[in-house]
Amino acid sequence: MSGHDSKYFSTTKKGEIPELKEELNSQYKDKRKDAVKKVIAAMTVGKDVSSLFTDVVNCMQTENLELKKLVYLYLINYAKSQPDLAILAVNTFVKDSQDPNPLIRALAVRTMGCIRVDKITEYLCDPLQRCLKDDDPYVRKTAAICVAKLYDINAELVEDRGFLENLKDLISDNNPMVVANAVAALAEIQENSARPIFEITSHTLSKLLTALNECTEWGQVFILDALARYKAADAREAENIVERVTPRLQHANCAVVLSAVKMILLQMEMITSTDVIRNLCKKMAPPLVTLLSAEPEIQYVALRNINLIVQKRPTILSHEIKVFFCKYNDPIYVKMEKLEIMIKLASDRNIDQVLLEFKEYATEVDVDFVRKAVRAIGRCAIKLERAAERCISVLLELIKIKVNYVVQEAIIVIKDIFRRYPNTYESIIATLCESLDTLDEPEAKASMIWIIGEYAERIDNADELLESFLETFPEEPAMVQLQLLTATVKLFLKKPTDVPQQMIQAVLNNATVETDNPDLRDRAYIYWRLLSTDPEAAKDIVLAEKPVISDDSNQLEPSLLDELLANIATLSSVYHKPPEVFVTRAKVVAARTDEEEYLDGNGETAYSETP
Amino acid sequence: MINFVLLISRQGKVRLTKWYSPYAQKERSKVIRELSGLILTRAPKLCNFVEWRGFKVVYRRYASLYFCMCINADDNELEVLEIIHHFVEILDRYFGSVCELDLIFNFHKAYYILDEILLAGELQESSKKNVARLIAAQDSLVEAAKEESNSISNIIAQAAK
Amino acid sequence: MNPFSSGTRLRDMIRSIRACKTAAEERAVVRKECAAIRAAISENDQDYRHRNLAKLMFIHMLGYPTHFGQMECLKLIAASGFPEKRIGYLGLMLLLDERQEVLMLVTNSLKQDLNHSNQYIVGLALCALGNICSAEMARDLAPEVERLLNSRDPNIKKKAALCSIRIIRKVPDLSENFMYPAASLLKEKHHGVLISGVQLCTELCKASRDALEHIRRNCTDVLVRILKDVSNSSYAPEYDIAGITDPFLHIRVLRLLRILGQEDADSSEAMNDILAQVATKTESNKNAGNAILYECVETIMGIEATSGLRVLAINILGRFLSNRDNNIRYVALNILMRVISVDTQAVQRHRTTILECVKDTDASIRKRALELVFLLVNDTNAKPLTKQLIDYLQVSDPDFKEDLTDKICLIVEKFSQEKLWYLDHMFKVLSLAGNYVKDDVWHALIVSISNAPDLQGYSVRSLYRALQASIEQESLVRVAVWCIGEYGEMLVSNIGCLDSEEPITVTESDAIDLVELALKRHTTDTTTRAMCLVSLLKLSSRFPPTSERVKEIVTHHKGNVELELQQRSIEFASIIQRHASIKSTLLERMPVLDEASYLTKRAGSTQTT
Amino acid sequence: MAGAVSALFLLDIKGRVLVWRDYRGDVSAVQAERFFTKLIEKEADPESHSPVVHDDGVTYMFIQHNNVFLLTAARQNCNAASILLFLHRVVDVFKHYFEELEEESLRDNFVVVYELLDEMMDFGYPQYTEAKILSEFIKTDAYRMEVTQRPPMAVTNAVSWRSEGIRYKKNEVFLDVVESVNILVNSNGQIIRSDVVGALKMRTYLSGMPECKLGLNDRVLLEAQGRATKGKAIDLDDIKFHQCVRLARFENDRTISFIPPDGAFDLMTYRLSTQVKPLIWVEAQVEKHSRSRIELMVKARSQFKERSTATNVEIEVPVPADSTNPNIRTSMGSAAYAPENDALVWKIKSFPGGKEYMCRAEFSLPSITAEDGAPEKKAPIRVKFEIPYFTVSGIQVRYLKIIEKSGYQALPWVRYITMAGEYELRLI
Repeated sequence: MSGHDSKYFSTTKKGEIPELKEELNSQYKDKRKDAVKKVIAAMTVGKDVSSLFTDVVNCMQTENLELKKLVYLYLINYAKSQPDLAILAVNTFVKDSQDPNPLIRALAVRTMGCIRVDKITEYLCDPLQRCLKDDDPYVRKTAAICVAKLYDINAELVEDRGFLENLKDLISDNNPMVVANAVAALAEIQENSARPIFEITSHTLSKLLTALNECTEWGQVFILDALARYKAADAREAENIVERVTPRLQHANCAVVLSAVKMILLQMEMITSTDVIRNLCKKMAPPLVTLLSAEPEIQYVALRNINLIVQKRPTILSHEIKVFFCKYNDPIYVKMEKLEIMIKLASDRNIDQVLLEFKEYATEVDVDFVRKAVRAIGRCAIKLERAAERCISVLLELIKIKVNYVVQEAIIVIKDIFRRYPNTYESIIATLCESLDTLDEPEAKASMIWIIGEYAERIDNADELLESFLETFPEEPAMVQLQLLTATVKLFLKKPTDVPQQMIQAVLNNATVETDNPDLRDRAYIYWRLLSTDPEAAKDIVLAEKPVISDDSNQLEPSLLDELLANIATLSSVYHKPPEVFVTRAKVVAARTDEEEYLDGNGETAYSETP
Repeated sequence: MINFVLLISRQGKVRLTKWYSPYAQKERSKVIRELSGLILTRAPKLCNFVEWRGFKVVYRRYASLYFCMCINADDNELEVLEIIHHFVEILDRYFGSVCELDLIFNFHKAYYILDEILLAGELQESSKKNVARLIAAQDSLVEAAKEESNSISNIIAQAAK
Repeated sequence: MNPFSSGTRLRDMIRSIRACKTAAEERAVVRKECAAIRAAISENDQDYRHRNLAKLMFIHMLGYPTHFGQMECLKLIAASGFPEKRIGYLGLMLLLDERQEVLMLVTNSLKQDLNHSNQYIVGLALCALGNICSAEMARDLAPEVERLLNSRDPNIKKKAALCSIRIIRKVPDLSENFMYPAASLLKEKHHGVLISGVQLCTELCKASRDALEHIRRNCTDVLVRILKDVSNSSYAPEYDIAGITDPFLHIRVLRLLRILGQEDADSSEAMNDILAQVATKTESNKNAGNAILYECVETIMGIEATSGLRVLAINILGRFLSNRDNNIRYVALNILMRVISVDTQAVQRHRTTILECVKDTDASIRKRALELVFLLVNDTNAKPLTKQLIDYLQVSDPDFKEDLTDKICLIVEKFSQEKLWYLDHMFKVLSLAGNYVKDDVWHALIVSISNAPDLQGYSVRSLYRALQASIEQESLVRVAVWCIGEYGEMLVSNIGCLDSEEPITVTESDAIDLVELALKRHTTDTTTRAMCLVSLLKLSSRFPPTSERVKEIVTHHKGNVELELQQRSIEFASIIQRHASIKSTLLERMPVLDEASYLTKRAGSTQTT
Repeated sequence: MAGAVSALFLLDIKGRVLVWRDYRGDVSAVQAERFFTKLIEKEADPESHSPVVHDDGVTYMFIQHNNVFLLTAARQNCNAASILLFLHRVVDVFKHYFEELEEESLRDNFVVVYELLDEMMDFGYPQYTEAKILSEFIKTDAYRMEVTQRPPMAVTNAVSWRSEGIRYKKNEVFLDVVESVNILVNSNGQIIRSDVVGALKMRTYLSGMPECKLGLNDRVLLEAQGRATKGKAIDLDDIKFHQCVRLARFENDRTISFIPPDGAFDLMTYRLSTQVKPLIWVEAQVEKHSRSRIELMVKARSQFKERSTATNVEIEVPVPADSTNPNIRTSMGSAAYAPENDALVWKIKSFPGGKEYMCRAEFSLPSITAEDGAPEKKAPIRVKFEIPYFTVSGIQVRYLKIIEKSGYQALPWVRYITMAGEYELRLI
């Protein structure tokens, strides 16, 4: 099919590989270097240049650091597909790991660890052993990480060769960067081992807290994250730790701040003094607020975490709700999270202002955001008894604008408000009924049907209203069918007159012999039997007093919340899911397949700008 | 029937769109997004057809340009490949070794050509020569008009002196 | 003086748009340009109208609003010169479509241009009309177009013919007016006119029974001759594609012949010879030839062809299917779909190949093949095919799982002669891909289990085991939970143990545990949870000692925000607590939905949808 | 708790891989590319996606800069805050190297890009992102030398941001105190939030390893030292320091002591959430006459002392996207239609305190409305300005001591300026 297409729109290069091969074997140093660059360039755009393996490896023995790096890069990419040839490189690696230049020593050990070929791994041990004790901290910090790499390839080997001990020794290294990397490596190895390997004693704790003051910002994050596993012996130790971590709240790096917050929150569990706790909460609030001035992506992570933090310690940001008001340019994902937190922080004191905000949001253009804003108003009503009335009047105002999805969203939350405050706001039912025929979303329909059934005795034409839904019973989604079933039963029990009598017959028929949904049938048969065995019992059962629903619908379970708080700043805290739910260790071959798809990844640059 | 013609670059840029069935503006961008997602990610040796919303989209890649035509389920996919190539050959002759930039800067010409090949979503002309002739004739009408207006404005300019 | 009227050249605008690195940058450039154009429009700037419209077209192509420029197209069309009209019509076709009311305003101009003395202007008008006219315009301008079908200029003729197609599509009532002129187009020599005429006839045949009869009666022979001429024609450089003269004409004539020959022995007879000739003589080493063969096979299979001709077609299909070109394989699968109703045997022969295609790396081929496999299944091959498909289900792309599951379920339902086989396979599918199974499928499974008293024990035990292993598959959870509730006692006592079955030790509280686990999982959805509650209620009746525990679990949901869960929780707690005397009556085994009548009903409803 | 990313990708605007560095071999480029192109195609606007997405066992985190996406793929529970911030730092490093990070600069410099990715991250753990120090041993082609480089001491030092042996003839420090005022006013004219974010921006040209000490009129410090604080001292809500500042020392006795990096950096930032009176107040009345014409009347008032003057004031009032024929009059400054922002932009070069100015504008609108008449986004009025020699907080640099063992004298220069940050007033 493709044969004759190539002449259109293109200028293809043919025979590139043999040309490169020739250049790689050139006698001139510069030419060889350029050739390696070209190879890497080709690799970068996804061309398969693995056939040049031997030629590239031949360029490895060089004094030129840049060239060496490129060859190493090539090796990382293709060693896996050419394991036998990769052996050719081992000698140079070993030699480089003893080079007088620490940059080259580090480079060699760093790269070797990236080549996941079993045969090479063996040769890695001796150089690694040496590098872990190198004079230069740059080499040691690289070697520390290399132990984790090796563990990932061959855990047994690492344990047999005593690398774990070496790594633990590095925790006492005099260089903070080495310490930080050793901690990261140990923490990762621990994660993948059932056996205790990296136990933090009070001794290591104090060493690490000291290193914290001196290592790079990223190293501080490793250390703080590792220390989050440490359980203080008592309140005093906890207070001590907190004292040494608190200065990190002033760090310009948001990740350091968040990890410090995590440490403090965890230690607070041990602390008994309410004064100390209050004081710590006061200290953490400003840094948390400042996170909202960071880049939007980081704000997002911060907001997901703040969501957890305020569930655990509601007072911490109780006065700061305004910082969560949405700005015009906030990305939608930030706005959505802010809304969640606004609901959590809403209180009798600030509700008026919050409602004004929600109302503003409810007239925006983004449909999802608008829906969420409407729902937020309802959730505030449920949360704050004294403000419920004001919330409802805002909802009614919004309903009057008659934007379909706003109305439906409002009805969904209003049914919850009814269940939260029975016998209080039912006067608005009439207004809701006006929108009856515009409802097309199952959840809104189900909510409205529930309202009619629940308040059948107060709605004069409840039977007519329900009847209007009955015609389409067989086509409705199960959610609506189930509500229709229950509502009709309620109507019948409340007004056992002719019309409801006929309706209940029709519904029961529809929900038993006319459907194959086993759940709907179960429900219907139980009602049917109930009504025919003991109508009085039926009243008692179906119309039983409802407990008032609470507003904890959006709170996480305490045990889960604690687990997530121990994971602050990590993905787990962003997803609000424990790590085991999403962490997978699937091992896939990473080599980029040589699909032709990538061949001219350059697209337009394939032809010249001047036609 | 061809419902629409799309020309998308490898980069996902739209180079030409022609709709023979009505699609609202918003729908159009959605269609383009959906199809570029489907088509640009397809590996090279797969077949040139994708099924989409009950239709079939026949596409053919020329260097970094994808020519796509959306047809009904019972149309002849192989023939549509020929129609695409027919179009490309005519473009190539008209521009003389056509490249993507020709289509960008002279997009209107590409449309004129397409309008001599397809009409109402059906094939209009199987002779490349005839298409070329018709386009050339119309181009020269435009040229003639231009010259005329130039000469008139010259005369006016002369007179004004 | 407007600050923006110093407009840039089209070329410069395109350059500056192309130079933008991000969407935001591009938006800014376009907005500025649009403002300048709006300014020029409001100043009624004639000199640059032409250029501004061209710019708007480019901007429109990038997806920005250009509504404010629509009237400019009309103004240009109304101008007298060809250049203005040419760009004006192009703009009209790009910026507007049949849904805009503004379009109606152009009707008059169109009418004038259709009567213009310049053939190219007539051509422009026909092109615009044919591409975007609404029903109303079609009605208004149909007489003009009809008249142009008799034009002396072939280029006008062909455009008028295609324009007529649009008119008929919009207003099928007008078909009769075009019947006679369309038929006479087939007498032309000009290929453009011929192709257009053939297409118009095809459209007419689809739109009107009368037209079909008329064309069948009067044109079959003409068409056969056209096909004969073109396929026998010697090398004609103007129309040559890969050694074939005008494959487009070939194909379009073949298609019209198919319509004419359908259910009509006489006309089929008339085209037999030429079809045989095309089928045997067309070169198949190039796409163009294959396109013709493809069309030809379809025609042969669509008409009342002789058996010899059919064999010819089936052979071509076989060659197609074994072709290495994916395009050819794809179309082969495509025709097989249509052929299967005519000649199942011919398709069955290729079953293995087709099954391989289901596993192809190409999603398009996979999808086609799967549909075909589904049509191929019969009582004899159902079992091996199902096994293969289920095996493949485990390794298939996530994107494909939904289709695949759907089809496997349909096959398993449709071809289960033994119930046990059906149940085992459904359980397997639920365990592997329960999240992709549609509601009616698991509903049907429960109907089936409830209709098989001797297999209920086996089912509930199998499902219990399956649920322990794959609690994340939603529909598996539902079916299992329902069966555990309904047949709980069979689970704990190994009632009705099959010979082939391994007995299982499950205590009453084990059963409750598992349902509770499903109820409490974070990811379980409301429907499943609601079903868990009913299941627990039933179990409290089947296993009286567990009553207290069930009450506690159920009561826990009394304040639930989900309506259904709250209502159930309140009702069920009350039943257990205060109405224990009637509990067992309420929860007796559920009446069985009669399987036979249910299946007929279901078959009926799936057919209508 | 530990976690690292598996790979880092630099992608073009359509989500296709330009350069990538595989750190762990467990996420392929094909997989990431397939997922990401789908993701950005789903929505017309890639900015609406949350920056952390999970797919098939892999978490993708990304940011966008110009026409480049920076994306990481991870299979572990890694530190999201750290990784996302790291991506921003990678942008800074690339910008330091190539002036601008964009598709073209990556293509042109892929060798250096690989080298940097290798140095900045190891096995998916962020390592080192000090651009200035990196450029001492990873050089672009133009500056490459044949001599083999060694890692600068700084890379592993406690002072990882400064190299030794820096020499200047004239030792100078420039310190700019820049305060941004953020304000949000709702459509009722109520100020619903306001705060001030300050930054001490430093440019140091100092030799050797200077020890610096900065004194501010910070109430906590002054009180601790038992000094009179009448009127002058200020409360800062939250202070963040550059990593060069000794945090423990600050925690102990509020002393800001540090060895500065060479060149420009932000020494500290702080926040003040006390309610501030909007320095420039803007009111706009918008009247829509049918679908053909729109009239705006905008009033701007400066609410600071007369002796100060705001400069480069820019007031942006949103107008419909298809406005035409602007007819604008102002009592001061100049105003123009800025179609690129769908706004009327009113600029006043110099706006003294206690003044009020007016701007009236009229636009016509086309008779044909856009097809998918989606409601237009309700943009707020936005204001930009600068007020030199003035800070809202009243912050003062009391001293900046510089001590270096060679004993040179260094000159500190301090400037104060206030400017508008996110300054939004919602329209009715």
